Amino acid sequence: MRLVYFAWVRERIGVGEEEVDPPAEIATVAALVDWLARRSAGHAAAFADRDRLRAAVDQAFVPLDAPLAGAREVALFPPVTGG
Amino acid sequence: MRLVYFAWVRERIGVGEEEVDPPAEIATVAALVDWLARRSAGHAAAFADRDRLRAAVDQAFVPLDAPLAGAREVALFPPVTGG
Amino acid sequence: MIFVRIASEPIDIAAEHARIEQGGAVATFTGLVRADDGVEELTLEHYPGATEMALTRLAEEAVARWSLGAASIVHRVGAMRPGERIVFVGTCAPHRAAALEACAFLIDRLKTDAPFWKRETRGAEARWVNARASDQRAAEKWSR
Amino acid sequence: MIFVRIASEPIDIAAEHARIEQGGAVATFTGLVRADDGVEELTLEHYPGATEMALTRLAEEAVARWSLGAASIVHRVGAMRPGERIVFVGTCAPHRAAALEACAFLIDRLKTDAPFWKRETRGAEARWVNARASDQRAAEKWSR
Repeated sequence: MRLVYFAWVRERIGVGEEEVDPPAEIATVAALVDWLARRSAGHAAAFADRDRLRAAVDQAFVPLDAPLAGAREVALFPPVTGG
Repeated sequence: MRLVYFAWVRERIGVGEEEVDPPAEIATVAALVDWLARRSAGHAAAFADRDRLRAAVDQAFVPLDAPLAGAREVALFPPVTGG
Repeated sequence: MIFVRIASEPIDIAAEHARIEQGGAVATFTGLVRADDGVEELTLEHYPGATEMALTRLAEEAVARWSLGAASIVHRVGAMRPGERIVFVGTCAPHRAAALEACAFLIDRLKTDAPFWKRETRGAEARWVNARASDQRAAEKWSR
Repeated sequence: MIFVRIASEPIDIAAEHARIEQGGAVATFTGLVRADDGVEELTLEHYPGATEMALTRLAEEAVARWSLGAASIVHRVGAMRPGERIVFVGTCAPHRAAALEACAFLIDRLKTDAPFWKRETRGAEARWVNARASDQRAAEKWSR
């Protein structure tokens, strides 16, 4: 599974993307975030405030409790601020 | 008093402007229009449908029953269609 | 800042837009001569002097009501072809809601408050365009 | 017709406007880097691929909902200076109400639906801009 990070999530983690292979019991975006938070202090800092975390699965915005079901690309980022 | 005409009011009368000297008892735009309608067949045709006639006194839109009181320029025209 | 102009040449969008870019948000409206109803030429007549006064008053009202940084109204007169720009309205404000609302206000009110008259030519036939009740209603919705 | 583009060069208003002039009414919104709050540089990051998809979906929704002749969204990315154009939204419809409403819809929904992030630099300090609750409310008012 490909992970992509943006804005301060990317900065705290220190990379813009990484490949991971989460265990089969990780079934939702939120569970994936819990699992990722244990990878490094940077990941933990990036994911500390879940209220300010947003996600996309295969490039479509989803809520954090969305299922991962077969996702190839998961993006994690702050609330968007374009326009 | 200077009169100015626009669009089909101008076309029916045949001139874009004229100078007139209405009698003192002509006190409103509507009375002026009645008086003007007797000047020619063109004036009568231009002013036949009062519902489709609009006016400005000294370059500001007014209703037809507005007073003439000292007006130097009266404009008569159809409802506007700009934009 | 207020820009009001009666133009007998084509409207230059880039120049008009740049003029009002004071920072924040810019909204514009441009009316085009319709190309889909057989009109070959559109002629705009206006009331010189009164037109500029009416447009200036409208722009001033918009600037005051929405605290605009800039408001611009440019209106073509004379003969135009399908696709040409008849009118440009532009507003600039710190935030987008003010710019967008003021822009809609200006074009809605211009339709009923400024002395312009349109004449359409189709082949040998020319006719003056009738005012529309829907324009009157659109303008009235801005009354406080 | 739908035009969606991520731009790393300045937005050319004349070119973008001409592209959507299909007849009738054109409405545009342009967002500028604010020049009045000490920001020296604004950097826009985005999610390549997902951005184009989100903007295309928004434009398609607007075209369907307001029967537009054209809708365009151009968004800058990378580093910008105060006064530069961040985003251009343009709509074209036979009548003005549709063009104006659809334009407001597009910029309101773009603020919450497209993956862009702004970072402001003031002197040595850089900070990511926080999302605003007012933008969320503005976007939600377009839900049917």
